[in-house]
Amino acid sequence: MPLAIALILIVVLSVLFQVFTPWWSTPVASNWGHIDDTLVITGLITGVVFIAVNIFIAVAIIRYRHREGHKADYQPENKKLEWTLIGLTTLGIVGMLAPGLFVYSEFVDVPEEADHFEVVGQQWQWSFRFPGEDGVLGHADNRFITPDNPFGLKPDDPNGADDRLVLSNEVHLPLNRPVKVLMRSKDVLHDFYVPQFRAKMDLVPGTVSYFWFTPTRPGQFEILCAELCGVGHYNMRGKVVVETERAYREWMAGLPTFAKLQEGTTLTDSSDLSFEELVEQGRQLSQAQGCIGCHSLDGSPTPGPTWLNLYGKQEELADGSSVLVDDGYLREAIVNPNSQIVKGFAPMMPPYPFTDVQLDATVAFIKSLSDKAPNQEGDTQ
Amino acid sequence: MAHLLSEDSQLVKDWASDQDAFKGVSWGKAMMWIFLLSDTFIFSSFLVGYMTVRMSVTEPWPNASEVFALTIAGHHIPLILIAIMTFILITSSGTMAMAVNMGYARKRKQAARLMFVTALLGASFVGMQAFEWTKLIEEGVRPWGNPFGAAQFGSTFFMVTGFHGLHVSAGVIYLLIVARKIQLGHYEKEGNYQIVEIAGLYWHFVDLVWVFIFAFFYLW
Amino acid sequence: MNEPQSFWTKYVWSQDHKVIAVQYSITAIVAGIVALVLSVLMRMQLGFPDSVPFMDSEAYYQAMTLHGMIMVIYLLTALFLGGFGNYMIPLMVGARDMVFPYLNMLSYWFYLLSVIVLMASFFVPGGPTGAGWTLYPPQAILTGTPGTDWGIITMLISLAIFIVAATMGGLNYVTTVLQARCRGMTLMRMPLTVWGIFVATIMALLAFPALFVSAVMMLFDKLLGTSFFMPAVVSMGQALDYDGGSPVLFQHLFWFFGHPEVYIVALPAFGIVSDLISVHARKNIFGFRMMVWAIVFIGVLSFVVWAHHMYVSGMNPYFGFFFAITTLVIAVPTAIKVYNWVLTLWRGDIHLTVPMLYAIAFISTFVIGGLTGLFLGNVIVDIPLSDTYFVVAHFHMVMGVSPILVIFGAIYHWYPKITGRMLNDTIGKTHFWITFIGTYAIYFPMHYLGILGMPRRYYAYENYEFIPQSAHDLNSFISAMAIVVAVAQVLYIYNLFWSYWKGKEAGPNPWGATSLEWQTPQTPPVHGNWGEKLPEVHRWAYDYSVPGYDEDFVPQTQPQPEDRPAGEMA
Amino acid sequence: MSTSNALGQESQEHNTQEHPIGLYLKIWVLLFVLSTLSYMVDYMQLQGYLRWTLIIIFMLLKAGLIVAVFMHMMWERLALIYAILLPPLCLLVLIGLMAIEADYTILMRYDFFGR
Ligand code: HEA
Ligand code: HEA
Ligand code: HEC
Ligand code: CUA
Ligand SMILES: [Cu+2]
Repeated sequence: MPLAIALILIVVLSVLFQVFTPWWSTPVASNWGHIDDTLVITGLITGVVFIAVNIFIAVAIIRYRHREGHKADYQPENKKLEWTLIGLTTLGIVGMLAPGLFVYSEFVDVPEEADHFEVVGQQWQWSFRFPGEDGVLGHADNRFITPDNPFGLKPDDPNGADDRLVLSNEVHLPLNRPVKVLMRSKDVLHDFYVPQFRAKMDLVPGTVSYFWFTPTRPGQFEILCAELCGVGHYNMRGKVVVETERAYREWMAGLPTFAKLQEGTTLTDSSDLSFEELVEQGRQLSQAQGCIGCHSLDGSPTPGPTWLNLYGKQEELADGSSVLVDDGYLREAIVNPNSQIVKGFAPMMPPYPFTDVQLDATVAFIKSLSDKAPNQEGDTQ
Repeated sequence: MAHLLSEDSQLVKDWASDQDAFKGVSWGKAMMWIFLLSDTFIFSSFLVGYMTVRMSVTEPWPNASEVFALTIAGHHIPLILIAIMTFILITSSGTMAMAVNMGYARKRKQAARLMFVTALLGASFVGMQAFEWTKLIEEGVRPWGNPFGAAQFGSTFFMVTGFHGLHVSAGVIYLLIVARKIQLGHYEKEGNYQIVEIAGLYWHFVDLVWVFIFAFFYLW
Repeated sequence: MNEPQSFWTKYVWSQDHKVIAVQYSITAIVAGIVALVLSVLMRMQLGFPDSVPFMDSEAYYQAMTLHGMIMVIYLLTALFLGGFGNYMIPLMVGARDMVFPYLNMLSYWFYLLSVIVLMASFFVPGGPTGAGWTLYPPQAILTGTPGTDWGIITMLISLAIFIVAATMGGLNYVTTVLQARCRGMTLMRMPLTVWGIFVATIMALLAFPALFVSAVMMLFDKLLGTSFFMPAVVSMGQALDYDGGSPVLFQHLFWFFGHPEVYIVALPAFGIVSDLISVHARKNIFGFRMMVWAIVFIGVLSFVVWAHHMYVSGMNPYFGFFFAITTLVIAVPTAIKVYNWVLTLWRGDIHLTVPMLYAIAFISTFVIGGLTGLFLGNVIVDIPLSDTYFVVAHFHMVMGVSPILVIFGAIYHWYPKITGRMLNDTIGKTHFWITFIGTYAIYFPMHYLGILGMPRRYYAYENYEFIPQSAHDLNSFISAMAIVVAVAQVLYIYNLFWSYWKGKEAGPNPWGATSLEWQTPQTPPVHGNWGEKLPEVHRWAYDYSVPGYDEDFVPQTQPQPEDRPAGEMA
Repeated sequence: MSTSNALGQESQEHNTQEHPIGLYLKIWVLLFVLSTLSYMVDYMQLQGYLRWTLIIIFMLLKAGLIVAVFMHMMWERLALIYAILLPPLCLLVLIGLMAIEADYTILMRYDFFGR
């Protein structure tokens, strides 16, 4: 008897929960509102079954619980009843599946006019690539990746020269334009997931996956990684900014092309530069290399320690010791980050095989963010 | 087809009967069949892995016919070693079938002798495989790469033939043990030589797998 | 038959299926408790971040991986097949033992070895693997994931050993069911418990090979540098020597095993629960034939639905159509089972004994878990939900709660046969209520976190704008409930011990059940089970409340009266 | 394994698989011929669909002979034959789908990584 009450309570409470829940899908920001509709249809059909089965059990318990002298019926089977139920179930299934498959066929069928861009994943950051004026992405493969060519573009492919590269985890998209997302990974599986867009897909090294959507709401949306990719998985963040066509064009114009990036990577010898110039180089470099995806410049919490006031501070390490943050420490932390782990952080920073010049610039940039840094007379060594 | 499922077809009767579903099949033999079914899935999974990997690599696949060619007495003969190995294994299947027959005919001595021959042929198969491995390794084929093309050629080769080779080696030992026991008359009391047939099932299965490996790995 | 004498031959190196069953069960439960503790540690971190000092993200992923793996393979599979399969099959089909007792014993020792190797991975350098129980490459063997040096190797080796053990046991179970039944025991007179375990074992024999092969191939990738699953990658700025392999191939092989695997742990539960319901409702199971065919169809179909775990894996997207259809088709035979369970209750004489409580709770939790499976099977609905807490809620309801409830009920039901004593009802009921209500409280709200978009396998959810504070609070609530439920399991364990010495004497057939295991000459049954003469079966296992009999049950061994044709059911 | 009998494998009438030696010899010869033929496919350097068809035909014939005669399948009762031959059918689904999948992968690779 308490069990019957419990079952009825479960039904009542679940229905109430469903009606009043504050935890529901984030408002949709793409054309995939249909996905929400299929979810609701499925929810309705299964909800009815859930309620029916539980109530049926509760009633059975109440009516047929054991009483003295009561005996159960003997009824091995009832073919007609069973086939009726099978028929009803099949109906229910078709009711869910048919709209589902219909929407899915839209999902896999990319419209002709869709633009495309590429998402590249690596432990634990995002980067992006847009086709240049020619509208074609150059061939790219992990085999071609070098420090100067972080996307692994095929060097002799003419289509690649004008490709625009985004070496940070923030990407912009124009409003109301269908776009095909091509996905590729440098190391392990990742999954490009923006809850508001509904769609998601794994990034698989060694092949390219895709999906398409149309952003329908301007704003900033968080990119999450939805496939376990190691210790930093939960912190593999990014940002999509959906904006007007014009703002998007402007943003795009500011992106370096592959050809330009290749020319520009050779920094001039640091001894010829003023400290300010060096800091500027470092700023660009850390934007381009994606450092600021994990290190904030203003003290806000991010996967890695903030760079604000980092220089000159006494850093506590995971092994309990502490160390003064100076030039040497910073250089070591960049080239070989896992040799000393900062307390409270996961060993998730990839090593960056920077040249001396690049290190000088980055360290200068970090220094410029600290008020504890020695006066800025440009002594980098 | 319809008569197969009718009430009194042998199939339905067997499945609907009490005590045993496979009439007249001993426990050991039933179990061996089920084991072989499971083993089929193992080898099939290996071969599916091989197929997928081979179809999806961009490097060219080495030409097996050339890689496994031998130069004998000045003649360059493609795949010759594999052909010989195939013939040996088939021969051993033949002798094994004879042994089973002798077992049922209660010809104890002959059965044991034929099983020894089978085991010997099996051992020589393994020996030739060892030779083939050595040759390839000398030519620079490694699990992680080879001079002829796609690295997966070496990986699948060592994996698939290695696994088959293990099966053959296990079979040789199994045959030797059973043959020895027969020679010593262990099964005389019960007068039941099904054990030979069971060993035979396993041995023929190993041959069967080779048929597929021969076709898909060497000839394809 | 000469009885084995010494303690060692009787309880340790025993070839008696009943002793092996108990060995299997105890080992599995101990492993399960380890996994339970790991789940509590995980929940602590999720609900109350940073409350467990050593729980950094590495430790979290290691705990999560081992939790999932132990629960699915080393607890459920081993307990249902090795534990219940071993105990029940020979008794229920009227055999003296498994057909090859020595092999059966080896099976247990290999299983124990696999558990030891698994537990050893906690202590190897680098700790156990943290790649998720699905062990997807490349991350499973590349730096950046915990346990990529020794952890993954011990894990793969342990799995391989487990597969050997499961194969040795499985061959025995299948052969015993097919070839060693007693006189009169046709397949259609076997209790559904045997049917469930039988079909699950066949599936195990056919599905584990795919796991074995993928484990071998991954070991080669790791140890020999082959590239089966490894394309060219640049890991942590380092270009590796791998080239040309396909990570998606691993996923296909894994799920070709993995999906049947989830039914391997579900079908025995289906079978057992059918018997519990029938016995305690004093009524024949409704639509027995349909139940048997449903089990068989589910078994067959589960080999062609595997890629529903891969809708967002980057596989050929057109596969979605095929797999969505096959997946939802499985709901039909499963629905039949649910209907027949509830229709068995209808017009029954429902004794709300403790096993019955667990059994009914199973139906409720299984239905909600199965229905959420339909969301995930319907490919387009899966796309937003995949890899979120919705999936976690789905599989815990359907696998983490419902079969576990069946295990509790089944142990309660058969404990008197195994030990000769009843379990304590008060403790049993207390445990039941906490577990049943508690697990609902844990997993029902969890679905909504998934719909909200919270991804699974996240160590922490700091500073995500789309996650409101209320969701964090809900997470804390879930954790609190999880801890309560986990602690309540002590009651059950305590009951197992206490009743072994102090429980009420049970007698041979305390529940008034018809199937053969209750008709043994001794309780607990001795070696050889049946004394001088094997039993002879005259009817199906569900003759409850048959009109014209005084008792409300007729044992399978009781001959049919002259005037009645040989039973309603074959 | 001998304990199995002690535990009572009660009344098992064994069907004996005794068949004329001549049949075995014929199959044996046939297997040799088929193997030679498939070897010739390679030796003659046949290519394309002809090669693949011939390989498959000879392979299936050989496999069939081994299973049917050497493994005595053709004399077993239908219950056993079906129990063993039906389950591998689901492997065909795996093989077919994996072939499609591999094809898809290589296309993607050519498209995006270049040749
Ligand atoms: C015991 C284990 C078990 C069982 C029985 C099931 C049963 C089902 N599962 Fe589940 N599943 C898992 C264990 C299980 N699952 C696990 C462990 C995972 C996660 C693995 C991981 O990634 O770690 C998973 C994940 C999983 C996914 C992948 C999700 C993702 O990762 O994106 C999918 C997708 O299709 C799925 C579907 C289903 C379906 C359709 C069923 C069906 O069989 C359910 C059928 C039952 C019913 C439908 C209820 C009864 C029916 C009725 C009462 C009548 C209904 C009537 C109408 C609808 C009209 N499951
Ligand atoms: C049978 C399977 C099973 C069971 C019982 C459980 C039980 C529990 N699980 Fe687990 N879980 C999995 C299988 C299971 N889980 C799997 C496969 C994963 C995926 C791993 C991965 O992603 O790789 C997972 C992942 C997983 C996650 C997600 C982690 C993440 O994605 O980051 C969480 C989080 O809350 C969780 C929590 C719990 C809790 C709180 C319990 C319980 O504590 C719930 C309450 C307790 C009970 C219902 C009693 C259980 C009793 C026993 C275990 C044995 C004792 C037996 C006897 C006494 C006879 N589990
Ligand atoms: C994926 C995230 C990630 C990226 C990208 C990343 N880092 Fe880090 N970084 C971390 C984490 C986490 C730590 C703290 C753990 C440690 O010490 O390794 C860290 C630590 C550091 C430290 C030491 C900070 C301290 O508090 O002592 C420096 C310096 C640093 N990173 C520089 C860089 C530079 C320069 C780049 C880019 C070229 C970069 N990081 C890119 C995650 C990242
Ligand atoms: Cu990238 Cu998870
Ligand atoms: Cu599944």
